[in-house]
Amino acid sequence: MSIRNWARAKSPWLLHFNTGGCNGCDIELVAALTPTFDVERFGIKLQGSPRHADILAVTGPVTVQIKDRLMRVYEQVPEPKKVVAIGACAISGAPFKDCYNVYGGIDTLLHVDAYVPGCPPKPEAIIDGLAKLISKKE
Amino acid sequence: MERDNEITQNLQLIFSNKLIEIKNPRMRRIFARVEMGSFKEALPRLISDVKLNHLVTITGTDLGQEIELLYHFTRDGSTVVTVGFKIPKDSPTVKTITDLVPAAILYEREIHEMLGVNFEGHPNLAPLILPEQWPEGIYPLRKDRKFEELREIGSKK
Amino acid sequence: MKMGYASTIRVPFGPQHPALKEPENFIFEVDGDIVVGVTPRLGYVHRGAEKAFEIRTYVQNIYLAERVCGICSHAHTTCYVQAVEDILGAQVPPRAKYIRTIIAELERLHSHSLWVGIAAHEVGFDTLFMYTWRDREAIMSLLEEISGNRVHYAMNTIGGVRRDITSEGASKIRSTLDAFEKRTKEYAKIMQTERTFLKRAQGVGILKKQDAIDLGAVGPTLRGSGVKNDVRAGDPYAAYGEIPFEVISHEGCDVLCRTIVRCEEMLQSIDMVRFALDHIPTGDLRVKVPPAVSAGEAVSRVEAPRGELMHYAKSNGTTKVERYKIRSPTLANIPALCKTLIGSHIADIPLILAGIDPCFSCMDRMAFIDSKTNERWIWSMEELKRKTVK
Amino acid sequence: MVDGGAEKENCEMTPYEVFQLLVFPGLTLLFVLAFFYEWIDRKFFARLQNRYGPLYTGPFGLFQPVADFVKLLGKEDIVPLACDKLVFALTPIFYFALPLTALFVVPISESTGLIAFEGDLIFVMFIFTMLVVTVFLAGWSSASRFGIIGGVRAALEMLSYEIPLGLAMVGPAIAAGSLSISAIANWQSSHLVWSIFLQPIGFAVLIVGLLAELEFVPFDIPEADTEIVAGWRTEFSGRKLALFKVGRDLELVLASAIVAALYLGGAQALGPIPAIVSFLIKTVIVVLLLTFLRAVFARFRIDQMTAGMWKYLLPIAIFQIVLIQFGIGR
Repeated sequence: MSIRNWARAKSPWLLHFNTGGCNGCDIELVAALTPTFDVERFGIKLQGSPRHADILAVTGPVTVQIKDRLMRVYEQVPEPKKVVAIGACAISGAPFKDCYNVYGGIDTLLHVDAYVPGCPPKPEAIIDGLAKLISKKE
Repeated sequence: MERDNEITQNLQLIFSNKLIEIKNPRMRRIFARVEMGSFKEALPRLISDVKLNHLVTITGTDLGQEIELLYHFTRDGSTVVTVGFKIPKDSPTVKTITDLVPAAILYEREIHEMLGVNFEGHPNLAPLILPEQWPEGIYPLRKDRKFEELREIGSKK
Repeated sequence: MKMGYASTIRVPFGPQHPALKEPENFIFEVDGDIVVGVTPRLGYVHRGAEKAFEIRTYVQNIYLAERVCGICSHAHTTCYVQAVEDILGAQVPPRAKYIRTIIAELERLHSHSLWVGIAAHEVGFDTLFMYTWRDREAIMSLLEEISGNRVHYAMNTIGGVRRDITSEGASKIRSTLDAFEKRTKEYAKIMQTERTFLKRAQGVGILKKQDAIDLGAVGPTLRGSGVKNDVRAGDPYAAYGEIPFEVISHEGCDVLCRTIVRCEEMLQSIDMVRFALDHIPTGDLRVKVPPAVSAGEAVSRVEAPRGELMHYAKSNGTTKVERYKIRSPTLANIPALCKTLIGSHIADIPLILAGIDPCFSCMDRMAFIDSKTNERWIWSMEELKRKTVK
Repeated sequence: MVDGGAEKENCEMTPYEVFQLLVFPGLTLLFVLAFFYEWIDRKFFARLQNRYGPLYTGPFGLFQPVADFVKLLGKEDIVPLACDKLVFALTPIFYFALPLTALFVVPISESTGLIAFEGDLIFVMFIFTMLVVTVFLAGWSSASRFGIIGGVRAALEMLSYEIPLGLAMVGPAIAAGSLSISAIANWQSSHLVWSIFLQPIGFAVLIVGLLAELEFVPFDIPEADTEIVAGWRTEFSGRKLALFKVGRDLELVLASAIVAALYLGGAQALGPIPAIVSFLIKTVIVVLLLTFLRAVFARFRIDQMTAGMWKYLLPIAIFQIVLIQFGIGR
């Protein structure tokens, strides 16, 4: 159904979840909403509730404490959903990889659709990652 | 510099024979080590006479057989006075100072969780920052466990 | 735990919540619209950094110290390298001190303007959020030009600084700051005159002077309650001894006052950077330092944008640190935060939370159980999970 | 009046009426208007914030609301375990249907609405109240903390702005001496004066009341996203959320149509300009005004809002009615 895929590509709503990161990636993600980068041009809106979201943007190495909440929020996002791992911590745990309280990397817990490398990735990199994710064929 | 000397004399006066050593490595930094029991009695005078009104934090270090507690105070935001004492590792109990310094309620809880020191009289020593499923009795900042072992315990959950 | 239909309902706030950039879970005991009890359950950002410090060499630790917090990363690295230089007794060249101070003040600018945007967003004033963050991009691109990265600048190393500020770099800084100063003055005026924002910020989250001192608050939260206490003045480090500035404080004790303190600090930082650029001495950038650090201990303090940041280092002569303790400003503000939250409306929670400009990722060492209600309860794992955002 | 030739007992609908009902001033036009006004609202709001707003979905991002709607239709529709299933399913449908029914009463393409009877102004006021009741039920039935708090706040908010809103709508009716919106519109066109000039205070009170009705920023307390996640909408997803979204847009169309009909002379042909075009121009101006107010203010707290409405808005509305009694607004 091309109209449905067109609609999904044109209005990807984002839910941001920080699993213990240093919030460098979070301020870059929020910076992407502001006039200099303005992701609303692509229809991307930051949503408050997991129920309204299509893409789960996760930043930070998964600390042991937040693992259950992450899984819980992941289950609350309705299908069809995608997961973006933003930042080196989300991809592999970066400097905190071998700490005792960190799972290191989102893909140990969830199926990740797109990785945005960088510590922190610049807003342009995050937008580029999202654009590639949206145009990726199922 | 003269303020540091004045504080040093004050400390020597308050702790007198209980003072193990005192050093002033650079400007506005004073480190004093005292015997175990003497700190709590001297605290009211420390706050009133030496005017150490702001407790920056409490640092706990595992020295093998003993645990060293360092209380970092500042005197109106400039000189940092650190008073420390050692407690035996097998029975690490200390009296709390939250009755005199309410700000210490947080720092004592971290030391309790990370090093296993329990503070008598502390209003609420519930678990804090370690994940809920962290097993009792394992204190990450103690040196008796190798780093990889800790990693195992953490990620097993 | 008493589970009967209590007159109050417990509202979980986090760990995933649009108002919080970071995962923190505050469970509020709410009676009608008034908060009667607050139970912060932190630990979501506890990555065990202090243990990680002990297994890395001193140079690797710079990389780790920087990633403790994204917004005040330069403050953490400055504090770390100063602690190690203290133990070593290394003499940092004056030019490096000036560059450290300039970068620290630029970071304070971008951190405070970020905060002004977030505070406006908390009360639904999105236009001001968009404008402040648009102008903040100028500072971010400035920092990117000097250090190569927008957030983690990696400017510091043990014994000095890794990059220089060239003359055209300095002129670019001056021109950007001139434009930024005009915008900041206007936003400061808006924040103090716009009626709807005033209604939400004035008289909200009162922290009296004596409470602030007793509970050990630091930074703009403390200075907003009338206490003149700033590490840059009391215990000057880097080049702060030579740069004239006076501590800003206001008697208002509410969120609006903290906003004014932060806006004025921004204007003051701009003047400090200009002064530092005019008086920057020439000379080399760093001094050679041995990898192994002799046995010793040091306490180093820095005025991070959120308040007094303290690092304690204890070395044992090897190339690895014996014990490293970080006490971040947000941790000191949490007891004061809980005191101001009691008795506030639900709708005020995000603004009061934002009032102390929490940076949980630096702080995450501590939880604080405060319940003024008579009975005391301890959350078991299941109850906590059920109570979080369903 | 429904012009259907001679009075018919069995009053079955002529094809023209069916066309009128379903296509022209009826459903499809209202749907198109709903999406169009949401587009204007988002673009103007973005422009005020020095941003572009939706740009790449169709020309100038015109189809962005359509894309959002269609995407939401295609999403999984999660029904929480603890929620009240029936009410949870019905409230989106009510929230979508109510503004539609009210819009048949308002004159859009000709000087009279599709259905016009004496007292349809009261009918529209009733619809506004029912909307808030639906919102409350939606929040209550979703059984999540944030839903309940959002629903309770919406109900509390209604108590404060309902009376000034009602008074502001009754003002022009008293001046025109009739309770039918179409009659009020015709009165304005026949007297060649718009009520906005006669009763400017009433117009201001109506705008503020509608801001509260539409939950725009100064009063968007029920779904304040930074405090209670997404307020009463938190638990809705998929088709239900799509219906809520379109319902909200239709409410915007209804609000602007009411303002146009009561204060700006309704859909009357101004010389060469046909009725429908004059209606569009007036409603677009009202939507721009509402968006401007939305961009300029911060959000009130619930107690400040109720206090402000009772202490300031209500006396002003009553003062306006008193003015009309003394013949100033005639």
